[in-house]
Amino acid sequence: MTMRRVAVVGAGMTKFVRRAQETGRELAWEATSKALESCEMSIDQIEAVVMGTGPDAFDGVHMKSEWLADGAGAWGKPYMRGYVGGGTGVFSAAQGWYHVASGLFDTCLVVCEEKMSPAQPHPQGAFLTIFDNFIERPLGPNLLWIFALEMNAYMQRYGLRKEDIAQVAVKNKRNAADHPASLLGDRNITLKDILDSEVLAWPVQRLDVSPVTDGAVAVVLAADNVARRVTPQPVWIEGVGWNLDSAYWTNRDLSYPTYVEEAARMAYRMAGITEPRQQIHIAEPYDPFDYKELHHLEGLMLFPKGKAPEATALGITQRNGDLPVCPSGGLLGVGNPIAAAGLMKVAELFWQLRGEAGARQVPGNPRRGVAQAWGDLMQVGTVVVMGK
Amino acid sequence: MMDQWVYSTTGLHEKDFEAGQVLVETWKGKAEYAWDTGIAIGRFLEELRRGRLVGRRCHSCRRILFPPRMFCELCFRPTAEWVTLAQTGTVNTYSLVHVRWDMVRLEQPQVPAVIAMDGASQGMGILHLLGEVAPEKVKMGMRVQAVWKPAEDREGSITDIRYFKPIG
Amino acid sequence: MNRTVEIVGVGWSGFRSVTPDQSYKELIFEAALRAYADAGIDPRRDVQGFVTAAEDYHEGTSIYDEYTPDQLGAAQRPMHTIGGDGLHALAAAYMQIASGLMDVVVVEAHSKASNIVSLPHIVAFAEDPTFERPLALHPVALAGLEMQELISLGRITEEQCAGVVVKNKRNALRNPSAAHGTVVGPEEVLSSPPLASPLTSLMAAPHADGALVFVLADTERARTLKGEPVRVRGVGWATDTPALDSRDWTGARYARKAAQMAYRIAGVQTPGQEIDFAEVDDSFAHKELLHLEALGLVPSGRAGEWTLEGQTASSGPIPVNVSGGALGEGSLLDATGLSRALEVVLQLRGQAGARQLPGVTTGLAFAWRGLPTAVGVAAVLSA
Amino acid sequence: MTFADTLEHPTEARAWKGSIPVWHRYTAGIAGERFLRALQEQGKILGARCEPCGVTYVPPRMYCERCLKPVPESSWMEVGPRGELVSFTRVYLDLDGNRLETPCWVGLVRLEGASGVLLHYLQAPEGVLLRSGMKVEAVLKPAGDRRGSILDILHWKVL
Repeated sequence: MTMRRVAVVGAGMTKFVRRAQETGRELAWEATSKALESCEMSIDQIEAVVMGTGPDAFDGVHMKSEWLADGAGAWGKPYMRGYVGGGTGVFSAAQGWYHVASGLFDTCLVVCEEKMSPAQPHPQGAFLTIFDNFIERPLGPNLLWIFALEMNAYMQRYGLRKEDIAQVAVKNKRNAADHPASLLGDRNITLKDILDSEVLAWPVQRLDVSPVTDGAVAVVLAADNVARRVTPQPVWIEGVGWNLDSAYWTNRDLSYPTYVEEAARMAYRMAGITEPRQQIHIAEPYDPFDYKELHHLEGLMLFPKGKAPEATALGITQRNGDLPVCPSGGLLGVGNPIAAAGLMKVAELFWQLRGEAGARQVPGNPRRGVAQAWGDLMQVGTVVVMGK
Repeated sequence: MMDQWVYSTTGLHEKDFEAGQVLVETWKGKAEYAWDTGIAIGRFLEELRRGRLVGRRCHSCRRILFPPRMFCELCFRPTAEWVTLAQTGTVNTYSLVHVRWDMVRLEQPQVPAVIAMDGASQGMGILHLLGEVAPEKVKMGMRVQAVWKPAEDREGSITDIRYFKPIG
Repeated sequence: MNRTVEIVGVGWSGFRSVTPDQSYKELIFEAALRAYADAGIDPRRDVQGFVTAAEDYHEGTSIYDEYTPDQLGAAQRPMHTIGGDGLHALAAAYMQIASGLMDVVVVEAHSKASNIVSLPHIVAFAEDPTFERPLALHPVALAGLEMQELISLGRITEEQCAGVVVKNKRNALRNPSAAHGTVVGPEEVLSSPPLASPLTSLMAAPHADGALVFVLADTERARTLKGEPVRVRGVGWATDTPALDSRDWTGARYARKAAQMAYRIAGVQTPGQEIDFAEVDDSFAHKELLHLEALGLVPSGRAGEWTLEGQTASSGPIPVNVSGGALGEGSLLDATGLSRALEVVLQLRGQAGARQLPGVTTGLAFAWRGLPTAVGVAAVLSA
Repeated sequence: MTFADTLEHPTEARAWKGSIPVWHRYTAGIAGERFLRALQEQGKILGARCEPCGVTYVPPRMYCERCLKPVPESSWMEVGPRGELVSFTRVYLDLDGNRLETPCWVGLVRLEGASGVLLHYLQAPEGVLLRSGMKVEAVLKPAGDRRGSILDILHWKVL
């Protein structure tokens, strides 16, 4: 059957900061009001709201989406929270898509918020309890462990060196210098800076990692008929995909994200993409750690397995390269307020495809992009394909 | 241009908090649980107390699943029987961890690893720590064996295995 | 172009005050196995999507989404969690099917409430950290305030609330799945230990453990399955505001809005006449009365009288919570709404055993998200 | 029974204990900070009014939840300290679920000038039957003891 066409018609965000004075509700409002303003819509014209937000242990509010509701413009409206860990931000756009595509709504506001700074004594404490409560938590694991274990498996499988990977951090932190919301953009950072940074959990070093961040992002979705009235430049959601692998992560091959590939296949099938490398002009893969961008580019089938580092070294993924990757600056540069960071990627595609990305604008009139996020225990892939 | 759709959010520094420049409330409420271990994990923990590692066999795909579960997630049917595994395995991947979760540096690096156990189906690993090995000597594919706490100290916990050490 | 959506299979396990014999995964697997057998499907082959409703602090796990797939047969499949009630998850599945993206979607929700040692702390943790939580009140205070205000306005009486408890706990005796059915008189309800005046302990639903799994399919696909389909004619969900200061304390705006949406989609114009029976949130006895009026099933201000007159009894013209409701079954945390919907499905299929209502064709399930929220979800189901 | 092997005796059942071991530090936010500073420094309770929607929020907000427009700081005004008791309850449990030795009264109060209600402790004099509509007043801590918290209000006092 033919599915209803759904477009992104507006986007807004907060500045990404290490510690916001704003409450989570206020952050949600700041992003929401900017998104509505960007497409000159009022909250009365919004029929439903989707909230994406990560672990309640960050903001420090149980059922935190309920608490965030008024800031997200959900007063008196249908309002629903989707949750797939770090994959939530991009998933929320997919969830907004199915709200509108179902025919129940003509418009849907998608808001993602994360305020990590309330968690004490360190926001990483929120990650202590992501592990299996019976047989992993007693070992005292922390978040770095699983990234380091996965990164090492990836490096080992393809014989990669740290410098092959660290160049991603350099690229993204430099790209982010042009992003007005960025927390960590740095035009002058070098490969040496990354490689000389403190070793946290080999092979992970401090500058391989995205920072703890507070922030929010919102986008406005509309059905075909409404979208064309709102803006002459709707950006269509052409494909959505998501996929969750087994929780038994220690039973899986960590060197390749099969769940990302499955999610991408779902989204590409819907978007009619058969040759991703040819048909996609910008990629915003999830980059909370530098190796993750490479891993995900391979999962998205934009480069063969183990070949994304080489493509990066050749400059293909630079903003002016053949396939610009994370022109926004990504999580490594703009910042990583978990769910909001994912939706930031969707917003970036919206701005890039409309030619509104300013100093970050990718040359050559890009027509289609893919945003992707990852989450849980090396487990979930979420993918949105957008085109004009 | 998109710049106008970025809200100029107010960023604070830690020193703003220390200097009392900003009002805060704190909450140290309890989030305490007592989770039912159930059938599979209950038995797994009990066997650890006895110094044994056990998995579950799926009669449909013939895999021996480890850690054990009462269902096969791929076949979606109950698993059929208990299988005692060897005490040895192979390091699938590892890390040398220098910081605690709150970024405080450790005196000695920890070496977490995913260890695929002998006697379970291929790739059926668990998370544990390596010990009695110099960090620079750790390698992928290294053969290791479980080092147990003394029987009288074991309490039916994954920490009844102190760590895995290289074989030989 | 919208497709219609059916519930083609249901399965559940537990509904006991404790379930020490099974882990949450095992409890869920059991419910799933039953639901798939009921629908006659293989989850690995026939299902395109899975949705779980869960909250991290109910599980004691950050990013609980991680642990959702295996016991449902959902590994390496499109699956996601909803931070909401099981009926929110049902609405999400409904949309995924209606959009044309998927034909068969599985919904799961569960409760291991018994495993939460510090539940009042967790509920308080949902309150505003600056303006509400510093008072360090047991959250039941909010229910007491709401009940008192309704009494002050002359909308309900304590005796009417006791009537709800008597009815629902008695109904639960005919529901073999209910954990908290009993025979109790109104005086015992009124004189049971107070929680937050005028609310007494028997007026608050106790908790239970349990898991529920529903299989949903588009109508065309449902025809090819062996199960007895129940049509999801409408779903509606709504949020009022998290703020205590500006919410509608006496009109349950969340219930009114959710019902309006569900009725609009279902084409229900006179709910009082078109809906044969209802399963309505009764986490606190007065909530059943408040909700019945907000849902348009009972004229405004009459729910208490109707209850005492027996109009909402199993034998009355608009039976409410024939299952026993949360007061009789036990509150299942995020799964509470699905347990309301389960009863509607069983009644519409004629599978409700000793409590089967004669000749029912349309039922309403309504869930409230619990303290301290003002959030509701409704579903209109028809045979 | 679903599984081939099950527990056979209650002694085989086991519960594994754990917690989520983080605590939290919350800012009051842009509007909350201003509200609490006024309470702390001037002993005033402020509200913020969205004129188009006709709603006065107490505590104030940056935004109106109905129209989602900013609530201008120029609309902030003093409300209370007197108000009307809208609802009340006596709470018998503490946060651990144990019975309080001295059950505690709380009240929802609509302060003069506010649209909605504010939750706080209620000082209920012995022998006075509480009812909705009673006049109450906010009692604040002495100026030197206030720290910029909602607890700078001690309680509602029935007049």
